[in-house]
Order: sequence, then structure tokens, then C-alpha cells
Amino acid sequence: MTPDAAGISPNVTREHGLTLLREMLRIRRFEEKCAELYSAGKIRGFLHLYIGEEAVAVGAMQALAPEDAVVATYREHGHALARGISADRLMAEMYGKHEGCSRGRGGSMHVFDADTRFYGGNAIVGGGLPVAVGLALADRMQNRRRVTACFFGDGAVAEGEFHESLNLAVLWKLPVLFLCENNLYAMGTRIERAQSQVDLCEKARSYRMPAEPVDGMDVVACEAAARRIAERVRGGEGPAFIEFQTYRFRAHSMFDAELYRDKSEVDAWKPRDPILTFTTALEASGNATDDQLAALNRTVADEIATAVQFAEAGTWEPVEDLLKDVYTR
Amino acid sequence: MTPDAAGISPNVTREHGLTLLREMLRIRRFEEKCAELYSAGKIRGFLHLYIGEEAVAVGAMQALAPEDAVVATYREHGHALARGISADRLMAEMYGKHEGCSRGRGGSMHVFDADTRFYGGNAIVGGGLPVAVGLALADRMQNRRRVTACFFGDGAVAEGEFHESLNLAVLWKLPVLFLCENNLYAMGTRIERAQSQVDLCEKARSYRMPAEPVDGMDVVACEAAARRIAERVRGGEGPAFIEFQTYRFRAHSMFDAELYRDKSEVDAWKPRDPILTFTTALEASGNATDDQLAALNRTVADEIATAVQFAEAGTWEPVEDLLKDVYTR
Amino acid sequence: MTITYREAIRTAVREALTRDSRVFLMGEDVGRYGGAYAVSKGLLAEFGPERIRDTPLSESAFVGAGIGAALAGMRPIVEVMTVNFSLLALDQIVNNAATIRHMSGGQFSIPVVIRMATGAGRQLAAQHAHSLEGWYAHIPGLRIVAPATLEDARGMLWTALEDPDPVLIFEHQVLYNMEGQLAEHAGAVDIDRAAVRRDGTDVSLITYGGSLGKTLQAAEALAGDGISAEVVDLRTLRPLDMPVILSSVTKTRRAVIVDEGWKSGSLAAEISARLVEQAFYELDAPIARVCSAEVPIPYPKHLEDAAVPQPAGIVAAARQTLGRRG
Amino acid sequence: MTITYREAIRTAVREALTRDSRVFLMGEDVGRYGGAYAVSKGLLAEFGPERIRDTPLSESAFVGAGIGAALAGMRPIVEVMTVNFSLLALDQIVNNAATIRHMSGGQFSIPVVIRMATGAGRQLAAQHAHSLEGWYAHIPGLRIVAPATLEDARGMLWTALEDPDPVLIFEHQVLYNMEGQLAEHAGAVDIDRAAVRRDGTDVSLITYGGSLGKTLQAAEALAGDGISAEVVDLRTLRPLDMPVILSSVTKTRRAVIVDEGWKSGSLAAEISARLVEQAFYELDAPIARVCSAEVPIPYPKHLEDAAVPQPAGIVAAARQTLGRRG
Ligand SMILES: Cc1ncc(C[n+]2csc(CCOP(=O)(O)OP(=O)(O)O)c2C)c(N)n1
Ligand SMILES: Cc1ncc(C[n+]2csc(CCOP(=O)(O)OP(=O)(O)O)c2C)c(N)n1
Ligand SMILES: [Mg+2]
Ligand SMILES: [Mg+2]
Repeated sequence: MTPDAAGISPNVTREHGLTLLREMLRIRRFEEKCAELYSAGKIRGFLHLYIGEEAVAVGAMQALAPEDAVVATYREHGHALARGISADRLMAEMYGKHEGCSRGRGGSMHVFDADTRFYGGNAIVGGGLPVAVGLALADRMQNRRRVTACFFGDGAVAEGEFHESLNLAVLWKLPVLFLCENNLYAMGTRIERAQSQVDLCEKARSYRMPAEPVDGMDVVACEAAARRIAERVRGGEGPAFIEFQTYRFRAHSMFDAELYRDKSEVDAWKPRDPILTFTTALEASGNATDDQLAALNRTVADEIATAVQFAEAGTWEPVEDLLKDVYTR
Repeated sequence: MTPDAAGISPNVTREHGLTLLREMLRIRRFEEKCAELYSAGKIRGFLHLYIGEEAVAVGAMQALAPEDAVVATYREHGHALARGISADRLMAEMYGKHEGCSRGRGGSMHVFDADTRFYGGNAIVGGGLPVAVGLALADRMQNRRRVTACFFGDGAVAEGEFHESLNLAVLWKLPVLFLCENNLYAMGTRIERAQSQVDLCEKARSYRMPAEPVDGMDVVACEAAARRIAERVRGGEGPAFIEFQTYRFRAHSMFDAELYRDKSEVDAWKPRDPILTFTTALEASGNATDDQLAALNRTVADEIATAVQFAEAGTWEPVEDLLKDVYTR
Repeated sequence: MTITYREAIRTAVREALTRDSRVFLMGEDVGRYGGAYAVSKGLLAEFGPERIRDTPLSESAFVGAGIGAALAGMRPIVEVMTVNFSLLALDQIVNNAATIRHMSGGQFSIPVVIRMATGAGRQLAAQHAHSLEGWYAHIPGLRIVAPATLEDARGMLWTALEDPDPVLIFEHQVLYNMEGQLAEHAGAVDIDRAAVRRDGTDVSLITYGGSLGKTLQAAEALAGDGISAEVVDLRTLRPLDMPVILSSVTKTRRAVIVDEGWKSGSLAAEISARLVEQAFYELDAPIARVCSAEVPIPYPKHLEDAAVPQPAGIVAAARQTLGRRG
Repeated sequence: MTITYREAIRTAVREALTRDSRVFLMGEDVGRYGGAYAVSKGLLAEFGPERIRDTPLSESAFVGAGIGAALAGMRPIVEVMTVNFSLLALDQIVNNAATIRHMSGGQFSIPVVIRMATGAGRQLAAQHAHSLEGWYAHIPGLRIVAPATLEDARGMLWTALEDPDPVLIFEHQVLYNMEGQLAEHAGAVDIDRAAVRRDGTDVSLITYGGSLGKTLQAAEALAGDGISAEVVDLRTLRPLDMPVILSSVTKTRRAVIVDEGWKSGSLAAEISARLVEQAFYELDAPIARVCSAEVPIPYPKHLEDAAVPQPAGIVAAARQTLGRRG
């Protein structure tokens, strides 16, 4: 984001616009491939796709500096890619190969990466929040100007760990960005059946934490909000909460028959697809030509194809090493 | 409370006024005796005194019908007495005698009584709230016009179980009266160091639960609020929250050196002693004569003396019965 | 009739709901979603949202609510999606469900049934593969059962609901798709006794839940080798049915215990200790345990397989108790 | 110098805070109140509220925060007031502290130390008397220690803080007032080894933590009876120091394990099972366990005493392994 606007939005340059689009496309294509590979039996266990929600991770991640930390959930491929974990290492992890970012031990739900300070990949709903509070506590105690970005879903808001973590973060004025991805559903449970107060910002404010909703289908809006609010958090004003209003286009996981929602509801959201709308905006504002878009799509396709090759070529950790990495010594 | 007022407060008759005073005195004297017996080694384990907070239990309990349920904490002698558990059986429980209301197995922190639907005596902070939600759920499912009164402290508000329970109760519109005894401290931790939002009613409202503060040192105010709000809850309007603003005059437990507060703070609250102020009000309004008060004090003293005798005369459960009451069969 | 383990449980839940108006099912996604393991699929339409109750993600609150509802006369079936998430409800289970009867001097009973999926085997990795039923079996005041067969999946629930105390039912997640024959009139079964699933004379293989199938495979393999293995299915993990276990071991004089929990502090350890206490002089060889390796369960299949008990490991352990080479 | 167990821990905490600026103490009432067991009394004045950090009643959040802070380079000492309340933090301990290193393929270590009081003996009744350290010892990824002496109370903390992985320290609540001599220069001790606290030849009494004193009393009583009992203090409950345990038992050929956990599924069961696996042919008698009775701990003293291990029970069990009448 710079002052030389490019018409997409007052503050987005042409280059940055293309970057945002590419990042979203990388996630989309990566996950479409994962779905395929799941059917082919290459990926196993639970697989939770982020398709439809890409604007959130991509937008929010723009606000982070390399020294910041990220805590995410089991639906974290998007965050991992947007944070800078390579598609190669991520795909290898999906396979369970030793070259994966978690050396294959974690799989889809447990992406970790020390280089980008990516602390999971937590598959217990709400379980990442206390850890994020602790990461931020360490930064505060060491007077480091770092932020910890903690992603979680609307479902997590009902958990006790949410309550305890938000309270603690405000009490201790910790630099945590609580990033709630409200996609209206926790598995098959719609937010009205899970939260007595469906305005999640109101819930955050009840801890005296500043909170803002943002259109989670609009990558530019996501970035703008995240940057603005992250700066305040980094500046020492204490934690903040952003509610990204978004929607999951795919099933909860590969085992979900989607009995709980009408196809028509999903269809009604489809025109708001963040990639679709942003592509249209870039085109309409003259910031992306057909050629550019085609080239971009090719680059992304190549990257994913390479990632699959990388994963296929990866190795299985020897069974003799089974007991490794339980203890450090 | 009837319309023929007696000058203490527009709605309190002379008789009812004396009843409220007597109930508070019973608690006060019972606990003073307990403190003595603790020093004498007759009562052991943890002992948490309610002294200073008597108006809350006595006032709130007026709103309950016999078929209602009560869930309380480890600081529950006041609630037990006000609910109608006899001083005899309660004192025997303090001793651990078989004639105690929990047959001696529970002690001070685990008072139970089937006759009055008194479900503890829970010594895990926050642990009683989910149980109260369940009791109310059963009533709702069975279309019984019952209320479950759940007492807990300000400290419990920080626990995840508070959050989950309030949300669930509102979602399911359950007849729970959440009765928060805000005595400003959780052991040695003052509310400002435990809650980012010290207005606890605001916290309750964040679940879209009606909430009201009340002067917890004023027994008439406690009763009035509890009655009014309990009627709404009983009428099917869903749960409600009352914050009783009160103060604990004694140490947290018998092991507490009270390093965390000045004696001057305690002294500043002393003039608001609910028994003192209510006695004065009864006298000033001509609703209690010196003779009446003296008689009342004698009755209460007799009751406590009898309770001690009862407990002393009680029996120890035989060691051979150690494994009893783990399973029903 | 041919039926899956999943359907057997569903049938049991349906029957309970039909028989007793105090019964209801509650848990995350038991309603509209149909249950994470599709156990309750269709029941919402049949019984409505009051009795098939979707809960928010609040394990402590809804398990505690089950305890409270049971105290007030209901017969709740609480589904905790998996044992992994039950850690968030442990305070309610250990400090309330298991203790209120005792703390109240026997005034209150808590007839709640808590069902949960357990175990590894589906490549769900470290946070979704715990086998903690052995942990729960440590707690006085609880009763723990583990149906390993269609008959038990069908029959244990009603008996559990009739029990006045908290019963936890552990359903191994690899069993849900298990298919087989079940008599049309199959109904309640006892939840007190272990069962001998295969008779044998040389060694007792003692197991339960998700490991029963593997153990029976091992017994078959051993038979091919001339070794007659008896297979005992514990069925109930607390209390343990020591008479049946002892009668098998005093006959075979050798025991291998197969348990998917981590070996250290496993339920298998308890059984071994009891056998030593109660049948030391009957034993001809050290008792062996085949348990999970001491590692959080890894994601890749080859490592997950290596981490949890497998037929080959059971065979090897059995052979070793008989002094044969691995 | 004469010192209490409580003071020994306080000295260790103070030293750690002084030595390493990454160390801080956090928990409920560790600051202004001085600690529920007065362990941290005075430290707030000495080190200030940043490093002696009072937390709200939020076990899951502050234990998780300790894990997070450790991940980011701090060396937190988290005090969970008692093991009873740690049930509310189990998700963080079992699903995060114990697994993150493994799930990340070894990229992250979690050098957090979690201290908690454990055990019965003070008439605190069913919800305040659990001995669940044996439970925790079931979990790979955790290291569990139980200081039973002043030297260990003083010395284990620093070693635990230097350990790159999560270490849980269980302090039996009856020990805090234990008084004795401790060398002025006493410092860090290993947390890997069991210790023989009394030499003997006839029977090994294996114990830890709050039961060590009772076991030594029992050994003394046995000595009066001409029985030479060796007393092994486990010190570390995970991993178990099997070489020391085995060397004692192979010498005495008899073992009694004393453990305040409920007997079923106790740590004592694990030790018994391992002895059978590793020293079966060295045993001259069944291994005995002296554990807590299978009942939530009752309030009255006579029943609490009857529920938990006592010297007389240990003596009886030891005599029985030697074929003597109770
Ligand atoms: C504590 C816990 N309970 C239940 C589950 C099973 N589960 C996995 S994801 C999920 C839904 C979470 O919804 P939400 O937080 O909104 O995130 P989303 O999946 O929508 O991104 C559930 C119930 C779990 N993983 N952890
Ligand atoms: C889960 C849990 N954590 C800690 C404790 C120890 N403890 C007992 S009472 C108490 C303070 C509770 O304060 P509050 O809820 O305000 O009630 P009050 O004692 O003031 O009546 C604490 C920390 C406990 N019993 N349970
Ligand atoms: Mg969601
Ligand atoms: Mg308080």
C-alpha cells in the first residue's frame, strides 16, 4: 500500500494488487490440488479447505513483519502460504514426507515453521489462543516491538479458552492481534445456534478490547484493517480484535456431507468470491490485462505442479526414527 | 414482602424484617463459632467464612420456592442456612460427623442436601456453573416452573466455565439465576487485576443476558432485586444475572495472612455491615425494640449452641464403610 | 441383518429416545450435521431439536450440563466428539461427575452417559489420536466401557443409561465402519463382564475396543503356528472383570495385554499388576504388554502404524511368552 | 542451616529469578497473596509485578501463556495452585506442551516449568486431594518430577528450567512445612535418577513425594522386626529410572510400591508391570502395591487416613511379601 494509487482502491498500487491476487490464487490452486490428491489417497487424515476465505489470510498477512508470529488453526494452508512457507514444503507436509515444513510429523492440521515464526496448526478449537497470549507476553517482557497474529474461527468464540485469553491479553496489554474468521459455521453449527451474541465484535469489546468488523471477502479491506490495527497493537496499545466476515465455499472437511446448509446459500455467496471480485476490479480499473492474468495463472500453476513434484520426490522418515522429536535431548 | 409496609423499606413488614435479621444473625453466629471451633481443632481442612456478605444469601434466598435448586461454592454456610439446612446438620458436617448434611464426607466445602435441592458446595471455582445450567435444562425440558440459583464469586468470572455457561444458558433460554457475589477479591487478587472489565454486569450483558447490580450490603435491596428478577426467570424469559456488590470482612480462609489489603480498607467497609445497618434501620423505624433484639440474639445463640452439641454428640462413620457412596449400587 | 458399528449405536440411541422420555442426546454437531462420525444422522428429523441438541463448542459447559440434567432426573447422552476434546471437560467429569455422589454422602446419583470416539488409525496426528480411556479408568466414581463388537455397540448404551452412575462409553474411531451381522432382536447387554472371544490354551491375549480385531488376527496367525491363543475382550475397563481375566490366565499361564494407550501408565500396566498380585504363582512367563510407543501419534501412515499395536507385534509378544523366537 | 521445604523452593525460585532474566513466576496469587502455600512470599517485593505475575482464575490461559512464552524464549515458572485445578489446563498441557515439539518435527522446544501442589492429608476432601502425577506420567513429551526432600525441593527447579522441554514439578502439600537441615551451598540436582534413601536387603520399598516419609517410617518399623527394607525414592516419575529400581529389586527380590494415587491405573501399576517385564525371574514374591483406596478422598480425618497409604499398611505389605503374617 502506497500513496500512488492505482484505482483498485485508493491506496493499492498495480504491483501490490497483482501480488494480492497472486497470493490468493496460490492458495486456491494449492487447495484445489489438495482436494484432488486427497481423493487419490496421497493426502490423508483430516483436510480442511480454506477456499472462499483467501482474502482474509492474504490481507491480514500484509500487516505482519518477518519478526512477528502467527498462530493458526487446522484450516491453515492459506495462512502458511501467505506467511511465506513454500508451497513445496507445505505440500510435502500434506503428504507426510520428511521434507515437509513439520518434517512430515504434523500433516495438514499441524503446519509449523520456525523461520517464519509459524506456531501451528492447532487442531483443538480455541487451543491456539493461550499460546498466542504467551508469545506476546514474551515480546512484551523483552520489550520487542513484535505482534502475534492469532487466527481462529467463529466456533472458537464459544470456548472457555477464548474468554480467558482475551481477558488476559487486555489485562496485561499484550500485542496480540485476535483475527476471527467468521465464516458463520462451526462444522454444521450456524453461529446463531452457537453464540447468544452473534455480533462477535461486541463480545470482544466486553473485555474492553477494541474490535472492528471487516468484509472478509475483500482483500483490500482486509489488508487495510489489518495494517491499521496491527500498527496500534505494535505501538503498545494492547491487543485488538478483527472480525473477518467471510464464508467457506467447500465442506468443513472431506468427510462433511453438508446436510446443514442449502446449496443455494453457498451459491448466493459465490458472486462475492474474493478472487473473482478482485480480478474483476483489477481488470475494470485497468490494472490487469488478460495477458497479465494468464501469465499469473501460469506461474501459480507451475508453482503448484512443482510443489507436487517436490512432495512426490520427498522421502519417508525411517521407521527407526519413530521416537524422535518427543524430547529435545 | 407485602404491601403493608413497616417503614424499614416501603415493602417490608415488621415480621419479615425480623426474619431477615434473624437469618443474617444465624449465619454470623454460626460462622463465628466455626472460627472458634477451627482454632480448637474441631473443624479442619479449609474454612471460608461468609462474614460481611450475609445479606446476599439471605436476601436472594427469599426469592426461591422449595422446589427451586441452589448451587453454591466452598463459601456456602450462609446459603445452606438461609436455604433451610438446619444448623445442627450443617455443624455436624463441619465436624465430619455422620449426622452431617453430607453425612460427613464433604465437610465445610461440600454441603449438599437433597431435601432443599442444595447441590453443593463446589470447591472448584466456576465448577458449579455448568451443573446449574444442566439443572435448569432439565426443568425446561420437563416444563417445570423452577429456577436454579447459582452463586459464585467475582473470581469465577475469569474462568472459561463462566463464559461457556452463560452463553449456553442464554442460547437455550434456561431458568438460571446467576448470582455473582462480587466481594472485590479472589483470594488476594483484587478485581482490577483479574478482570479487564470490572463492571461484571457488562460482562453478563455481552451474552445478551439481563444484568443488574445491587447493593449486597443491604438485605432489603438484595431481596427485592432477587424476587423481581427471579420472577422473570421463572416466567420463562431466560436466565438473568445479578451482581451483588459486597465485601468479605474476614480472611479468605483460615490460612490467609491478608497481605493484599490494608486493614483500613476493611475498616472502611465495616460501617456497612449488613447486620449492623439493618439492625439500626429496624430500631430507627420502631420495628424492633431492645427487648426484641435481645430475644432474637438469645434464640440464635441457643440454636448455635444446640448445633454444637448436636455435632459433638454425632458419630464417626465406621472405617469399614470407607468405600461407601462411590457408586450407587 | 447386516449393519455397521455406527448404525448399531444409532439404533441404540434411537431406541433409548423412544423408550424413555427422559433421554436426550446432546453434543457438538449431533443434530444438523448428523454427528462427526454420522452416528446420529437422521435423529434430528425423527426426534426434534429439543432431544437432539446441538451445542456450541463448549465442552466443559455441555458436559457439566449433562451432569446437572442427570441430577435433576433426566437421562442425558452426552456426545463428546472425541476423547481429545474431553480434556476440556475433565474438571466436570473428574471433579463433579465422579465425586458428587460421594461428597453428598450418597444423596445424589448422576445417571449421565458420556460417549466419545477414541484412538488412532486414521492419520489424524498428535492432537486427534489419543487413547485416554485408561486414564479415565483411574477415577473412582466412573464406570468405563468400550464396545468392540456390533452387539456391544448396540447393547451397552441402554444398560449404561439404566445405571444410576456416570458411564463413559469409548468408541474406537476405526470401528464405526465395521460391518457385520446383528440379530434383529439384539438389545441391551451387560456392562459388567469381560468376554472370551476366542478359546485357547497356550496364552491369553487380553484386549478391548479397537484392538480386538487386531488381536483376533494375531490369534489366527498364532494358530497357524500351532499356538492356541485365548482372546479376552475386557468390555468394561472400570471396574475390571478380574474373575474372567484370572480364569483365562490361570488356564493358559501366560498373558499378553494389548492396549492402544501409551505403554507407560497404561491400562495394560494395571492388568499386569493385578495379575501379579492375584496370580503370581500361576504365571509361567513374564506378562507382556503390546501398547503404543511413547510418542505423540505421527501423521504419516507408516509411522502411525509403527506407533500403535499391530498383529505382528502381538504375535511376537505371544511367541516370546512361550519362549519362541520373535 | 534449618529450612522448610517451602523455603527451599522459595530459595530456588529466587535464585532462578536472579540468575536468568528470562525466568519469571506466574500463577494465581503468587504475588500479593504470597502464594497459596506461601512459597512465593516476599518475592513480589523483591522482583516486582512483571516477574512475579498474579494471574486471574484462568488455568487454561495462563498455563497456555507459559507455553507460548517458553516458545518465544522465556523460562516461565507457572504455578498451578494445585493439581486439582490443573484439570482445567489439561488441554494446554497434553495437547500443546507435550506435542508441539513433535508435531513441528523438532523445530520448537518448550522450556516451561509447571509447579503444582498435589496429594491429600489435610482434610480438604474430594475436590482438593487428587494425586494425579501418575496420570501426567502417562504423557510422552512431558517430564515429571516429585521432590520428596529439602535438597530436591531446593535443587530440582534449576535443573528443570535448564531442561529444554516441559517439566512438571509435583510438590506434596503436606511437605511444605517439613523442616530440616540443608547445606548453605545446596544447589541444582539432577532430575534423572532415583535415589536409595535407605539401604536394605530383604525388600525394596519404592515410593516418591509425600509418601517417602511414611515409607521410611515403615522401614524403621520393619527394622525393629528384623526385616531390612531398602527405600527407593523415584524422584522422577517420567522417565522412570529403571536401572536404580531394578538394581534394588534384583538385590532384595521383593518389592512393595507405595503411591498415593488410586490403586487402579496408578503409577505403582506401571512400576509393577515393568518389574515383571524386566525382572520376572528375579522375583521371589508377588509385587505389592500400597495405594489410595478407590474412593474420592473423604473429609473426616479417620476416613482420609484410611483412604491413603499409611506406615502400618506398608509394613503389612512388606511382611506379606516375606511370607510373614500381617
Ligand atoms: C475443542 C474441540 N472441539 C471440537 C473439535 C472438532 N471441530 C473441529 S473444527 C470444528 C469447527 C470449528 O469451527 P470454527 O471455529 O468456526 O472454525 P472453521 O472450521 O469454521 O474455520 C469442530 C467442532 C475440535 N477440533 N476441538
Ligand atoms: C479452578 C480453581 N482455581 C483455584 C482455586 C483456589 N481458590 C479457591 S477460592 C479462590 C478465590 C475465588 O474467588 P471468588 O470467585 O471471588 O470467590 P470468593 O472466595 O471471593 O467468595 C481461589 C483462587 C480453586 N478452588 N479452583
Ligand atoms: Mg467457522
Ligand atoms: Mg470474590
